[in-house]
Amino acid sequence: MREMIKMIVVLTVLSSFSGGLLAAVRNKTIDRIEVQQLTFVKGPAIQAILEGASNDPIVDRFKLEYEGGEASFFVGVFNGEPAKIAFESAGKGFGGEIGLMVGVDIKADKIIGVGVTTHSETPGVGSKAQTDPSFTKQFQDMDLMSTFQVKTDGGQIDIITGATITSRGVAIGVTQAGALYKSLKPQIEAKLKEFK
Amino acid sequence: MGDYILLAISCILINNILLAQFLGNCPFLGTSKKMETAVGMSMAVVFVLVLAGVITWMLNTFILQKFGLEYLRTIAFILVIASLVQFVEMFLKKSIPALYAGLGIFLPLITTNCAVMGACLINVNEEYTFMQALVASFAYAVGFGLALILFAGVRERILLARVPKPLQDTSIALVTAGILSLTFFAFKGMV
Amino acid sequence: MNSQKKLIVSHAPFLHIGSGITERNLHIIYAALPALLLGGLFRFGIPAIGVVCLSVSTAMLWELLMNRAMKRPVSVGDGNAALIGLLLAMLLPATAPWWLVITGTFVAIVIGKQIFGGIGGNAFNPVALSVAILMVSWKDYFDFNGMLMNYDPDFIMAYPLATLKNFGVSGIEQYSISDFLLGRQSGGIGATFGIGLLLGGAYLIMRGFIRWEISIAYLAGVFVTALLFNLTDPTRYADPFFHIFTGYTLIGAFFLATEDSSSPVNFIPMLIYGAAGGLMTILIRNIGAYIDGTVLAILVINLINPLLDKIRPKAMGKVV
Amino acid sequence: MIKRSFFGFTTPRIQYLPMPGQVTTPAPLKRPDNVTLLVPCPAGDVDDKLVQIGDHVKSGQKISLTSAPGAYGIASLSGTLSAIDRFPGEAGREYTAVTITAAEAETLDNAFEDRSEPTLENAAAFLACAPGAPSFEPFTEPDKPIHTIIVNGMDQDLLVMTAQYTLAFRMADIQAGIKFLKAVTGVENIVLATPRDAMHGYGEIGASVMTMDATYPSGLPKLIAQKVLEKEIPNGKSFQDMGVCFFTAEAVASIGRAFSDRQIPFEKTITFIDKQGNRSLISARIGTPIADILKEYQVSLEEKDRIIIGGPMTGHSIFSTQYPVQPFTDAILLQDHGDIALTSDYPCINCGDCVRMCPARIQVNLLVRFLEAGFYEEAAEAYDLSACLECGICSYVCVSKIPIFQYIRLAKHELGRVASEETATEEATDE
Amino acid sequence: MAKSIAQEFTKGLWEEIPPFRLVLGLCPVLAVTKTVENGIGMGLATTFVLVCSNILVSSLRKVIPGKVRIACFIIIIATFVTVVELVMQAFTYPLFLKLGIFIPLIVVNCVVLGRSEAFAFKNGVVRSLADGLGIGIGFTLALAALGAVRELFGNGTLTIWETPIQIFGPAFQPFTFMVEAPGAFICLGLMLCLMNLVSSK
Ligand SMILES: Cc1cc2nc3c(=O)[nH]c(=O)nc-3n(C[C@H](O)[C@H](O)[C@H](O)COP(=O)(O)O)c2cc1C
Ligand SMILES: Cc1cc2nc3c(=O)[nH]c(=O)nc-3n(C[C@H](O)[C@H](O)[C@H](O)COP(=O)(O)O)c2cc1C
Ligand SMILES: Cc1cc2nc3c(=O)[nH]c(=O)nc-3n(C[C@H](O)[C@H](O)[C@H](O)COP(=O)(O)O)c2cc1C
Ligand SMILES: Cc1cc2nc3c(=O)[nH]c(=O)nc-3n(C[C@H](O)[C@H](O)[C@H](O)CO)c2cc1C
Ligand code: SF4
Ligand code: SF4
Ligand code: SF4
Ligand code: SF4
Ligand code: FES
Repeated sequence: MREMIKMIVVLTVLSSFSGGLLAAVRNKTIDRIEVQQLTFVKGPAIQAILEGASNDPIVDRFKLEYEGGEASFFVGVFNGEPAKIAFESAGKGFGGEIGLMVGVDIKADKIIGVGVTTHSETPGVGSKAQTDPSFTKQFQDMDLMSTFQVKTDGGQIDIITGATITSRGVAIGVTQAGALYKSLKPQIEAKLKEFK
Repeated sequence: MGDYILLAISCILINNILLAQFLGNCPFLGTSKKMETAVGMSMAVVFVLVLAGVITWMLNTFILQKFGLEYLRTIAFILVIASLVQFVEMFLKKSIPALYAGLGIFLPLITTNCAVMGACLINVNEEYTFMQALVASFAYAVGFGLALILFAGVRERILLARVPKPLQDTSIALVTAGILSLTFFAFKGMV
Repeated sequence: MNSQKKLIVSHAPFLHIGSGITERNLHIIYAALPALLLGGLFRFGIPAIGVVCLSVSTAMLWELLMNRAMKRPVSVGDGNAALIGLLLAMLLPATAPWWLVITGTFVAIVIGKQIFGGIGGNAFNPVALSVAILMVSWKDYFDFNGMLMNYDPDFIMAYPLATLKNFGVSGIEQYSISDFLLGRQSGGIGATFGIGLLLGGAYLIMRGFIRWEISIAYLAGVFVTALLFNLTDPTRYADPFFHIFTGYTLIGAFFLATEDSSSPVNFIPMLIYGAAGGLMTILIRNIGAYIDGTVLAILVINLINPLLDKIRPKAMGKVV
Repeated sequence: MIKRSFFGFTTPRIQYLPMPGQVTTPAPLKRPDNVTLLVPCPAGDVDDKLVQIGDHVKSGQKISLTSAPGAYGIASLSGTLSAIDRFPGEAGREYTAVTITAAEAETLDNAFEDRSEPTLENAAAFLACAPGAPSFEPFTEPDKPIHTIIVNGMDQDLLVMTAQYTLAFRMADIQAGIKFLKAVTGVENIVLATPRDAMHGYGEIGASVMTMDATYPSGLPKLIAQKVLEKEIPNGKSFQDMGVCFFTAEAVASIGRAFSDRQIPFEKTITFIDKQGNRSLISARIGTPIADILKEYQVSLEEKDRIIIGGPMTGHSIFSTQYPVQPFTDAILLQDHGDIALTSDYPCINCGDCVRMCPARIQVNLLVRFLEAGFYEEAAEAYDLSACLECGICSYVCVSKIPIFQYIRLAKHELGRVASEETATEEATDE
Repeated sequence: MAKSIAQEFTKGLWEEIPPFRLVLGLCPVLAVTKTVENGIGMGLATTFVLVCSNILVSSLRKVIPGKVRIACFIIIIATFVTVVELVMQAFTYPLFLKLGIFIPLIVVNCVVLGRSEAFAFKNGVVRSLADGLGIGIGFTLALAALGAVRELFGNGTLTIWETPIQIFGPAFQPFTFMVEAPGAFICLGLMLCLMNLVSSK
């Protein structure tokens, strides 16, 4: 019996120590981890899209809630104006979800760039969506509010050879980004005003 | 249904847990000297991995994610797996002694086997649905068994070859495992 | 019980049929010559001769170095190293750079053969292993289209299997089987000349240096699998004859799959082994990632060989 | 001999060579100066009340070394016992070598005349050393009764023609032998195994005739027994367990001659094969040193030549020309040092030739790996070592020239030794 | 029996260097050694866990009941693994991404659990510290060496910290097999052979 109690006590104490330590470390690191994730996972795409911005878009970000979720918006300041933003979207690809970063010029509602952040497509086939810029370049300067479809489906986007599903996923993702943008535009503009 | 079959094939052959993901190598080298132990270990892994995959998936979805405790995933998973193995061991000993006699010595090895923990983590990282997690866990375990049994066959052969002294045993086994892994390249791109 | 003359005391039997390893290897080399000389060296010229010489000589050199390093009797003379070098060269493009050849023979002799204890110990075909490793590392040399720049022949020099992979069946209509048989195609130095390989294979089978069951089952496996694919969708999958006479199929059937140490010896296992090899070859070509699946398919069947060995006739008087 | 044919995809058939037409009677050897009888008992056990150096013996006289029933030899020469020595035989067996130096005159012993009733006791007590070495031991075990006697008219090995000669020219003796065998043993079912091409009318011989294929190794006892019994003999079972027992044709002829002439025969028919491969038949007294035969045939031995007792596939080579002719010495084969088949140190290359040829369907390619590594128990358990007929074909065809047959005999020998040691310790602990 | 503290430390560098001598903890060794940097990172992370858990286990060894010791070890190890996970995410995120699930898998690395069980539970704090540090650094060295060989031949570069250094010049076409999965096995096998050769001399 004594041994039993000792076992329980030791295990409890150890677990609380563990829980306490981890909670403490977690609290200390949580913000940094988020920044790091943004910098290294989404950072490259954001940097590419908002190239030439005078601020650090990863620092200057805000969140907006919408039905069923929350989205982060990264602000790019050009010529002193917070004129362009980048935000996330996703489409379903061949190997799973394709994370997208879509950049838009607020004034014209035109796409300034699309980048793939995360994916699990086949290397050398679907992965070209991320590595081969000529595919995502097609979206540039198009109206974000329009519907994007690959040519196989009767749309305007050329597919990546051998990766129709990936291409379709990206097109759908960008279309969804347009829908989100449309629904949140008022709030975005409000936030940007605050930003100034 | 077709999706699940593709997932299974991919987990067994293309993303083979041992040869492509590098998980579970210690038992791979440790239990492949004899065909008998290889078969025993394979069965034990199938048994535990499927259970562990399902339980950790539920733990992650219904508890950790719900309460924002994902950072405790590692500690939670290892405790679940360790207790699960204990439990399975006790259960088998009591109710299916014949199976226990076969699997018994392999069960404790599995607690500290990367394959089980790794497969559970992959299930969660890939954000699989419950069914996908179930299929993937089973397929990973089958892939583990397949590789282990094929490897044991080749190792039994090599045991009798005139392998130079410094290469004997683990060293030549690793080289062979490399060739085995190369062989699985044949299945690349098939799914 | 003393005797004036020293007699030899040894064990039965006191006769031997007269076969030998050196003889065996030499005959396999002879069998490879038609395809090599007429199909390879004649067509691809000086660079091909260079590759063959380098390959054979370095293979023998590695063998010698390993014999020395392992303090074993020198086994270069048995011809196996030369054979491995020759077969490797026959699979390489004529434009292979020198370092590719040397790396190839190193892998084949040292990793593939010697560290497993030399001849007879290897569980995998050393040549197939070596080519697979080279192919994984330097893919471009094995689509053979790199040779296009160096030659200006009167036939289509694009590698048929690469064309098939990239352009589908519509791309391969320009080729003809008779060209393949006459060696009028691109490919490994000794792998293009269909008639030569068939002759060599027939010689080996007739003389009993290879087990015919394996070669025939392999070719049958290729044929049937390719036919099934072809029947399901003739616009995507090429016909079986195309698959048999291009790429490494023939050299694989007669010279690679039949390697002694890594293949089974009983009848049913030989049939399964060969057929599985043919099946894998076509699977890789038609739905896999690689242009030619032969060498990887052979490694796959090498891998299942120990399990196939468990299928065997019941020994006389065995009590079960 | 049979070399690899040009066309290798069929398995080579190894044929027993028929006896050349001109051979009719074996050439008798001239009387030796001394003979050496090998008696199966350790030299230390010799009872000097029964036998001593200096004793005079007559030809055909029984020389008992101990009171045990089997420990005797039959003098094949009249003279004086000049030496009684230890003689280490094959496979660790112990013999005692009894040497008789010839006296001037040849006198015949007549002890057997009084005991020539065809009974089992008489046969066992006098005929065990007759040419062909008939063994009556199987009939002394009541719990394992013998129901079939097989008279083996097949030569055990290639080139040998002793049995062929006996069948062709001593049919009357065989016939008489069969009659006496029935009387001695009480077994009615007697089968004569003959080569296919020896199938000519024997008339009524008192035994059924079974013809065997003329392809090696069909003359090995196990294959004959299986054909007679029409089933495979399970591994680990002896002929005795299956109720069969073997006599060579010559042994049966000896029995026939002994009981009809009331005299124990001691002239052995031997196939003599010289270095050029010429085969002849000789008739020599049991115990004659091989050196005498070599001298008579004017054979000159070179350094590193080989003398083989038995045939080329299964015989034993010997180290001394003083080795005597024994009751079972069917053949003496000389081999020039130039023709000696070399063995090599190469590993098995898995060519499969041995597997295709093995009459016992053994996976020799796998078996040999275990034997080389010394894993005899695994070899026996998983790779059917015990099924081996000891025909030697696997070694004969092996591309790597591995001494497989030697490994097999060694492995069986070792396993037998271990097993007998185990039973010995078990018995010791039981007591 | 009685080894000095220094010996406890140095034994991990050669005599008992994992994974060569103790054939344990192979998975990270094979999986993350595509570059030197990955190898070192993985090694240091493991060392951290090894040292911390060794210290804690040895200081608590009188308190922990024998029956539940494995459970206690696992809790302790898992705690430190999680600390490393969080810290690496916060400070060396790219490295964390490359090492992937092998960081959380330190928890099942038998080298770590093995040292707790075989050494720390039976020895004092200072000895356990020396032992953990020695084994950890040995492990790091092994990973770095394997990483160096594979990266050099497989990519023609060496990466110590973030930027790869070209070694063979631009004309070099790398032997990519070496950075693929099979290359890892074969390379480790041959290094083990080399190691056996050296120590048999
Ligand atoms: C697990 C772990 C691994 C580390 N690996 C390395 C390394 O491989 N190379 C290195 O220079 N520093 C390494 N460090 C040291 C930290 O990265 C260093 O404190 C950090 O880089 C400093 O932060 P900063 O450069 O972001 O300002 C490692 C630290 C930890 C905890
Ligand atoms: C063991 C050894 C391996 C070598 N491996 C390579 C190699 O893989 N790649 C390479 O370019 N050079 C290798 N070299 C050769 C030298 O690095 C050579 O100076 C360098 O490659 C220059 O050759 P290049 O000018 O023809 O490129 C190796 C040298 C040795 C001794
Ligand atoms: C043993 C050895 C191995 C070599 N392996 C390679 C190699 O794998 N890849 C490579 O590009 N060069 C390799 N070389 C490099 C050559 O020395 C040289 O770099 C190459 O011929 C450059 O020629 P290229 O520019 O025509 O490719 C190797 C050299 C040696 C001595
Ligand atoms: C048709 C044939 C092909 C062979 N191919 C190979 C080969 O690819 N690699 C090899 O090491 N040996 C090869 N060998 C040699 C064989 O495995 C064995 O080592 C030799 O036959 C021994 O004399 C081949 C043998 C034959 C009969
Ligand atoms: S205990 Fe298990 S995980 Fe650890 S080394 Fe052994 S097999 Fe690998
Ligand atoms: S052949 Fe075998 S059984 Fe005969 S003596 Fe030699 S070792 Fe002994
Ligand atoms: S000696 Fe060889 S061939 Fe003859 S039965 Fe035995 S194993 Fe088979
Ligand atoms: S014949 Fe010799 S080399 Fe060929 S498989 Fe048999 S044992 Fe091996
Ligand atoms: S490290 Fe041991 S199984 Fe992965």
